Parts: sequence; C-alpha cells; structure tokens
Amino acid sequence: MGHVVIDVMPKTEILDPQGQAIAGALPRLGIDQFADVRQGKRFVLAVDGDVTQEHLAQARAAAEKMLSNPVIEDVVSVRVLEADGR
Amino acid sequence: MGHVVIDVMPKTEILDPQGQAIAGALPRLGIDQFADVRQGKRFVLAVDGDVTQEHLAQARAAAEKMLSNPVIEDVVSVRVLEADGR
Amino acid sequence: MSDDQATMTTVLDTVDVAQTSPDAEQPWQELGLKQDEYKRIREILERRPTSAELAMYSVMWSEHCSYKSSKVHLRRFGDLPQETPRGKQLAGIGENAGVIDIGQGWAVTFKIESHNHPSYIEPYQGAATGVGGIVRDIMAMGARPIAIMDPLRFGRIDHPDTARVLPGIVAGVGGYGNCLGLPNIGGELVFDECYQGNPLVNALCVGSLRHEDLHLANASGVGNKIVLFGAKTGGDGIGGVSVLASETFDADGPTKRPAVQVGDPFAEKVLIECCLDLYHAGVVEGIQDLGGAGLSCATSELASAGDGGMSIELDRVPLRDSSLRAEEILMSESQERMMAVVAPAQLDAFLEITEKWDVEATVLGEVTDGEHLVITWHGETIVDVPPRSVAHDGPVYQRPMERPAYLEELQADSTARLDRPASDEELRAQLLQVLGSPNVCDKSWVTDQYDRYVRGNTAQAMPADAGIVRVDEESGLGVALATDCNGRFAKLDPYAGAQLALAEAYRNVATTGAQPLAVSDCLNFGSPEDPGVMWQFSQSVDGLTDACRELGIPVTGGNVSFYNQTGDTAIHPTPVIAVLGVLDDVSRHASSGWQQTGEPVYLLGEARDELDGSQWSAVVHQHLGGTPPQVDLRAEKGLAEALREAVAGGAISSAHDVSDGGLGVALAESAMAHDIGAVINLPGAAFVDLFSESTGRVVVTVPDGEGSSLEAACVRYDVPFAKIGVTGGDSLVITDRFEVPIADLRETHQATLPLALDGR
Amino acid sequence: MKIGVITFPGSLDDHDAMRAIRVAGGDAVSLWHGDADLHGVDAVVVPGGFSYGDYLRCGAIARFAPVMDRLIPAAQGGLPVLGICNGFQVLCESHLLPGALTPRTDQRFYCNDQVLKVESTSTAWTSAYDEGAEITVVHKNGEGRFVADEHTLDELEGEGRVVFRYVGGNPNGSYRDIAGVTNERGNVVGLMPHPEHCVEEGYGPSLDGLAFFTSVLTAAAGV
Ligand SMILES: Nc1ncnc2c1ncn2[C@@H]1O[C@H](COP(=O)(O)OP(=O)(O)O)[C@@H](O)[C@H]1O
Ligand SMILES: [Mg+2]
Repeated sequence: MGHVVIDVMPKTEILDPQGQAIAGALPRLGIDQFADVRQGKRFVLAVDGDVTQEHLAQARAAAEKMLSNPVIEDVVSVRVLEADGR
Repeated sequence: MGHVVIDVMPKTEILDPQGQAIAGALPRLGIDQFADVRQGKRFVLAVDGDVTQEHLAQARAAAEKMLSNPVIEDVVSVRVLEADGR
Repeated sequence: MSDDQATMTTVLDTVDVAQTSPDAEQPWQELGLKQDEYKRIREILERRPTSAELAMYSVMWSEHCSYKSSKVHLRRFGDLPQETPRGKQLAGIGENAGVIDIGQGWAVTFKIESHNHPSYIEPYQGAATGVGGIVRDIMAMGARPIAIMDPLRFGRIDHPDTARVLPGIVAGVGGYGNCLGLPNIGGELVFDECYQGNPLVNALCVGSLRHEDLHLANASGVGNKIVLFGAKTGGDGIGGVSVLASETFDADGPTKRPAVQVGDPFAEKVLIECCLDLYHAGVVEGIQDLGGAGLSCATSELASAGDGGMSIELDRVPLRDSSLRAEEILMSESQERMMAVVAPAQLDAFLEITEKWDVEATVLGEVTDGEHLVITWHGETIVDVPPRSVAHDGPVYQRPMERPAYLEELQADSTARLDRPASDEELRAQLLQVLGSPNVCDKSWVTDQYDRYVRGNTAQAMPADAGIVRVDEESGLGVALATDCNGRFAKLDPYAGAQLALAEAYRNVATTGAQPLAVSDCLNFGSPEDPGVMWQFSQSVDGLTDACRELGIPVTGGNVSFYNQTGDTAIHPTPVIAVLGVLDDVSRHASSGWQQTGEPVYLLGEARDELDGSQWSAVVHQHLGGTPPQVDLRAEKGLAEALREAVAGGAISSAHDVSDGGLGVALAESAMAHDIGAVINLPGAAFVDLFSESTGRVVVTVPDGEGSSLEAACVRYDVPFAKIGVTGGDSLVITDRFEVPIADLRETHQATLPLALDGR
Repeated sequence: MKIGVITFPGSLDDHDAMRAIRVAGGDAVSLWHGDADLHGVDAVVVPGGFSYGDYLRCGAIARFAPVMDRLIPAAQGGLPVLGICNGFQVLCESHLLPGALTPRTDQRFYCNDQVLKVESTSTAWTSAYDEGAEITVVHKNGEGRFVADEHTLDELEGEGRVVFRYVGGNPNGSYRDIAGVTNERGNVVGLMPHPEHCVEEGYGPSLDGLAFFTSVLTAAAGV
C-alpha cells in the first residue's frame, strides 16, 4: 500500500489561535527557543499498490478543492509518503 | 529564520472520524482512487537563525509532552523544514 | 505473552477444540475472573469455555456489567411501588432506562450513568463517550433524546491534575453533546480533595416518546433477523469494561492503559435520526444499544430477554481493523453502534432507511428456537452458551460490610467548636467568601461551553435550580430535571446523605412548580472490597429507598460506579440523584431570579442551627465533621405541593431553593439574576439564618396582591413561612447587619473559575 | 409562501428554523441534502448544526452535497438564502459569501445571549428591522470567528454589506466585530448567531429573531 501526504497550513497573514496558544504554553514546559508556532493539517491518503502520477494528480485536486480553503489556507505540499514518515 | 516541522497522526487503531468523513466525500468530486484517508496535525515551529540540534531536541520534547496525546496519537516525525515545503 | 495466549491468536478455539482439550490453560485471571467464577463457567458449560466464551463471560461478569457487589442491595429499589404519582411505569429497572407516563399519550425516559475512570485516563474522549453511551441507552427505548445534564466532580481547584482533566472533560461533554444537538440543561460542578485522582463524570440523558413507540431490548420471534448497524467495529476499549471499571488506580495513575474509545458524535447524531425513522416506520421488533461489553452484551442480553435462542455469524461484523480476532470483536467497545431485531418481511424497508442515512447495516444472524446463543466464525462454532448464564447469572456477592471505625470520631467533631463571625463586618466578609468559593461560585466557565438552546424547547437551563424542556409543542407539556448530591453530608452519614441528595433534587424540581415523578441514580463509591465502603453503599441504598417510599416516587434506573479511590482512600460516598418532574405547561413555571421590584420576599421552611458539613464550615474553617442536617421528607413533600399549587395559581413570581451555602447565597443568587436587590429582615439569629443548610427551604417572591393565596397554600400543606423582606434597589441589604452592592456580589461570584482555570 | 430548510447529516437547528418559518406565517419545506432539487421554494434557510460533524472545516463537506449544486446557481440568480451559523459556514465555503469562519480565539465552544446591531436593512432577510436597531439573539459556536483579508473587509464595509455587528463585546474574535454579511445583491445573508432560537415567548432570550422570517416573506411576496 502506498500513501500520499498533503500538508495544509494557515496563511501567514491569518491569525492562528491554535498556534498562538501553543506558543504561549510551551515556555511553561521550559521549551523557550521557538519564536512562533503555527498549526496546520496533514492528510494521509492510502492507495492500493504504488502511488502513480494519477494518484498524485487526484490528490492535488482534492487538496485544492476540498482539503484546503483558499481564503485562509495554503496547500504547502502534495507528495508520496516516504519510508521515514515524511 | 529556520523552521522545525512536527507531524502528528491519529494512531492507526484509533477511530479517525475526520478522515472517514473526508473519505466519504471525495468520490463526490470524482476523486475515487483512495482507499483510506487519515487526518493529522502539522506544527511548524520557527527559530531565529538556523535550526540546531538543541532546537530539534526541544521540538521533540514539545511533540511528546504537548503537541500529541500519546493515548490516541503518534508523533510521526520531527525534522528541519526543507526548502520544498516538506 | 504466555503460551496459552499465543495459542489463542493462532489456533481458532472452537467448541469442538474446547471439548477435546479440557485441560488447556486459560487466561481467566488476566481477564479479571476469580477462580470460583471460572469454575462456575466450566460447570455451566460442562466443559472449559472457548476463548471467545471466556471473553464474553469475563466482560459480562465484571463488576461494571454484572453489578455483582451491588445486586443484593439494588433489589431493594424493586420493592418500591412501581408507579409514579401519575400512574404505572411503562418500563422499569432492568430495561436500558425506565419509562414513565407523563400524560397526553406522552412518556419520558431518563437515566444517569458514570464514565469516571475513562475520563481520568483520556479526559476529552472519556467524557465524550460517556455522553454518547447514555444517549444510546435512551434511544434504545424508542425515545428521541431531548436533553442532557452532566454532574461533574474534581479534586482541588488549584491542583495541577484538575487543570489537566477539567478542561478536557468539559470540552468532551460539550463537544459530543453540542454536536449531537442536545441541549445541556444542568448538572453539577463540585471540587473536593477526595476526588483528586478520581474525578467523577456522570451524564444524564432524557428522552421523550409516544406510548406506542416504546421499544424493548428482546430478541423474539424465530427467524427474525439480528441486524448490527452504525459504526464499524474497531479495537476500541477492548477489555475496557473489566479493566477500566474494576481496577483501582494507584497513586501513579492507572495501573493498566487499555485502548481508549474515541467517539464520533456526528455518527451518533445520524444514528439517532436513523433510529427514529426506523421506529416510525414500524420495522423494529427489538433493539439494544452497544455500550460496555459491546457485542457480548448486546447478543446475550437480547437473546436472554427473548423467547428463543440466537445464532450469529461473527465474521460478518464490519471491521475497521481487519486484524481483530473473534474474542476482540466480541469485547470491542467501539462507539455509535446499535443492534436491532427485524422481521424478515421488514428487512428491506429497514435497510432502505439505514441507506438513506448512510448508516452501515449488516445482518449478523437470526433468532432461533432453542435456548442457545451460538456464534460462529467462518462457519465454525466458537460460542455455544445459554445466554442467560452470560447476561444474568453472573456471580452475586454478599460483600462484608462494617460501619467504618472513624465515623464515631468524625461525627463527634461537630462545628460547635468553630469560631462564628464576631461582627457584622465578619458576617459580611464570610458571606462573600462562601459566595466566591469554588463550589458556590458562578459556573459559567463550564456551562457557557454547552448549547442550551438547540431544538428550541428549553424553557429553563443553567443557572436555574432545575432544567426544563418542553416535550409537546402543542400543549406545552414538559419535564423539569435536577441532579444533586452533597458528598460531604454522605461522608458524615451515608443514609442521610442519600436522602439529602434526593431531597435537594426533589426540591429543585419542585421550585419550578413541577410535580416530581421519578428518580434515577448514579451511585459513585470506593472499592466494594472495603467493608466500610460496602456499608456506606448499603446505607445509601437504604436511605434512598426509604425516602422514595415516603415521597411516593420510584427509582426507575441508574448506575453503580465502584472502585473510585486512589490507593486505600475512597472518595466520599457520592450517590448522585436525579429527579424528574412534569409540568403540564412549561410556560407556566417559576424561575429563580427576582424580576420585579417592590415584591414581598418569603422564606418557606425554617432554619435550624445546622452547620455541620456546610459550605461555611468547609470554606471558612476547612472543616468536615458532625452530623448532616436533618431530613424531613414529609415537609419536603408538603413544600412541593404548596409550590406546585402556588405556581399554577400565579401566586409565585420567583422561587429559589436554599442549599449549598445557605440562605445568604440563595438571596445573593436571586439578586444577581436580574440585577434587582432586596431589603431583608432575618427572622432569627443572623449567622444561623444566613449560613445554616437546613433542608426544606425555598425563597419565593410574590406578585402584587398574591400574598394571601401563597400563605393559604402554605397553611394547607403545613409549610412554615415568613415574610422576610421586599425586592428593590441595587444592593442586598440585611437590615441592621450589612449590605452588599449587587455589583460586588457579582464580581466575587464570577471571578473564581476564570482565575483558577485561565489565570485571569 | 414556501421556505425551504436544508437538512444535511449533522444539521441540528433545521427543526427550529422550520418552526420559526411557521411562526412567521410561512410554509416550511424540508429539503434533503442528497436531493438535487429545491422543490420550487421561494427562499432557503441553510440551518445551524454540525454538518458532517464539522470535520475537516465547518461546512467544507456539506458544500459538495447534491442539493448545493442547485442552491448555488439559484442563489446567484437572486433566490433569498439565509445561512445561520453552520449554514453561514457552508455559504462561505461555497463562495456565495466572502470570508471564512475560523476557531474562536480561545478555542472553546461558547454559548451566550448576544447583542447585535443591525447595520443593513436592505437585504431580503432584514427589511423588517429598523436600521441601527440592537437585537438580542442566541450565539453559540466554536468556529465563528469571521476572517477575510483587509481588502475584502474594506469592500464589505464600503458597500454596506456588513449586515450585523457584535456590540457589547465580541464573543469570538471576528474581524471588525462582524457577525453577518450579505452578497452584492442582498439576497444571500449569513450570520453566526441564531435568530431561529428567538421567535417564541418562553424559549430563548427574546423574540428579536422573528423579523428575519417576516422580512423574507415580504421580499418573496414582492418577487
Ligand atoms: N457541569 C455542569 N453542567 C451543566 N450545568 C451545570 C454544571 N454545573 C453546574 N451547573 C448548573 O449551574 C447551576 C448552579 O449549580 P448548583 O449551585 O449546583 O445548583 P443547585 O444548588 O440548584 O443544585 C445549576 O443550574 C446547575 O444545573
Ligand atoms: Mg437549587
């Protein structure tokens, strides 16, 4: 089974309350080296067999039409899931 | 500015109602080649300057302690954000 | 993994195999069974159980499913007359939920349940699936769920673990209930050290139905199909029933970490609408929800309540995870599933409706003649049992009981030795201190996260004494509900504690003008293996039974949660009592805030010097000791009747009962509701009048010219009354003592939770 | 006058919207998400709730329901359409209305009685209000924070298309306190608060929501 990964992130000009809340809370755990945190979404789409160009094309269409809202989000990548989890 | 990416996904044995709803809806757009969809989270943490080993260590700690819920989620990767958006 | 477990995974353990390998070792201990229980299973079957049978017996004979420690006590509820002041119960204890007639062809069903341990492990999902589970119980009676309530209890408000679990639990109750479209109309929020490490998450659901829509859980009629519908089955909460509900947590947290269940409220919402369509189409013979113990429970309970046997092809169960073994499928607690019994002629119509709602439905088998529940896996028999032996013939324990030795000393240590306020200034300061304390303060931080308006039938919700929902849009017929328990009182005296909880919930319902009809309870206690806890439990059941008899209302159902303790320390006995009342027209109800200036304020009932266990003793002196306030059920009943008559006759413009914190708090709450103050002349000694938690009291206001009809009602029902003041102004004035501007009351009342939970 | 109310899987306030239409004197017609037909209604309410569990993004999946294939062109052609809460989210996802609704700043669901200022009475759904009137309606959502880019926000203000603004406190962090907007033509209106919960004495905080439904009955009668 192959997998396609789609990453969607909030647009930088849009306030990301989830990211902000995390950024505010991390220092309480002693984690204080990050200037900013943003939270987006990751979708993993499974295909039977290997990922083909057609799968990637369909995934791109899914990403644009349904999985992201262009008013507030960017699709940052659509790609084959690699063995190391990327 | 450098960025660390953290990917968190629902554990495979745990119900993912979001992924299910998406999987159910994609065929309506003619997108019918995916056997399964799962939705997770992607966090992007910004650092001033380049990402160091220490940043990665802190990010790993953040991922385990706050950004994922070990009862239902797995941290699938913690890494430097590459130029192509991965 | 031991060898025998390895065998379980590789070789299918059929009945035939079991017969030929009587001495194979089985992991009964790991599954939580005791040696004699395992022996009994072998006696029942006259052979060793298969691993699938063992799985079924172990979950069904767990404390949570079999009530093995509580059964002998709960039977006493059954001795109560099985009727409400409005007539016979349509279904009683033993069904998924009791059903009572409220007139005009309408019935309601309600039940309260706990999801304490799962919520400690995974607060959001634990609380969410707790709501989901109780809602399915109500659906299984043929009812439309119409509202929920959520009594919650946590450790100290400033403890880090409270900060960990509380926001998640509240978000989970809201996340599931809001998405389901059920108004949340009330609950409780209590903080006490004794719940540290063992929060209590109880959830109540109420549903309404026409009499003819009543459905019961039984599988009758040979040849009728058994249909599983709803979500696919996954590996959720396997063993959760036995492990979660029966194991004690040690100080470091849960001893075992089983897979948690994740809820899908969307799937449940669709399931509700789908079930209602199925009922209205008349295509369901019997129905059962899948909750704890999943398919093991649903199949054995349906079959044993029916008049025949049942055969099931387990391999037909739609799976989310194809690697699940038969035993796991039988034990899985995947949420949002139901099981129906459907006549063959109606199967197509049934499946058409499930398809309309996009709900997966699968015929698993049918009702057979004979007495056996037979389950096959790819054609081979893996279960062949008498269903009753699984569902009903579980072990029954007469656990040893003993009055705890500490009680003597605890009861002797009364509040008599505590310093009472020495000046009016101190009196005022202590009133504010109690008003702002975690258990008395404004609960909006929690309740604002709940939708109280959805479906448009909510006539009253938080922060009212009781929630009220309309059942019939035409006539306005509806119900009022309240849940209560004061665990401090129950700790001092568990018999009286249960009665006090009942009396308070009853009174809260009565203050709306409703007629109280029935009780559901959630009995949260420590370990039943501790004779002291068992004694508390038995006392509480006795107290509740005796009180219900006196009030003339039945216990229609409930839930027991044991093992609520950390190490050897049990929680306070916490018998949470829900009372349901009926209003023939909910638009004619009393609510608790003062709405008009210039109206006389009456106090119904009388204060005694009863400060033991009070909020004042807790907040001002961190003290718990003595004996709780006296319960007078005859007086409660008279009070309720007087209120009902006065509300119906328009002689009451607002009513608020006196409970936690005493009269001072009740007056402050009445003033804050609509920003209308009052000048109050206390009838007796100021301190006792303001802080005593004597029962049977309600503060009411009376519209112009109605004083005499209120007084007449009080005389008729033997209710003591006193005119204690008049509404108006923007302060609460206690004549000759002190006054507090409403703005100050509000600031104190509202500051506590946001400060503790958000740091602001 | 027939007013349709769409039911998606997970819709919750469809029942209340139907009741509000009846209270206002209209005929309420139930429309099913899977049915690509508007059954000749004169106006449509897209109700509140959690269509598809609000999974992915609120309204994102409902937007692709068969009934939307009919509703979108009809709305573009002038059919009065009101989106309440989740319905507003669906209309934004369908691009019938600008902007997007995102999680509240504190990320908690919040239910309160909210005061709104009526800023435009020239829509199909607000003509029965007085301009500038303050009304109290139920507000309840977890993802009601209206966002759009500066340009869009300026355009909305400039064209008088901000229909409602929160007053006495912004309950969800919406940009410029915007509670509801309309399209250029004024036939499509979306808002987060719930007028359908405010039409009956004794249920809900006021009767201030009724004028939505009387407005559209007048507008539809004029067509
Ligand atoms: N967890 C909760 N969920 C919903 N409502 C709650 C919750 N906790 C408290 N409330 C509501 O807040 C109000 C005040 O609670 P409380 O003082 O315990 O009421 P009472 O003393 O009348 O039983 C009541 O309306 C109660 O139903
Ligand atoms: Mg009360």
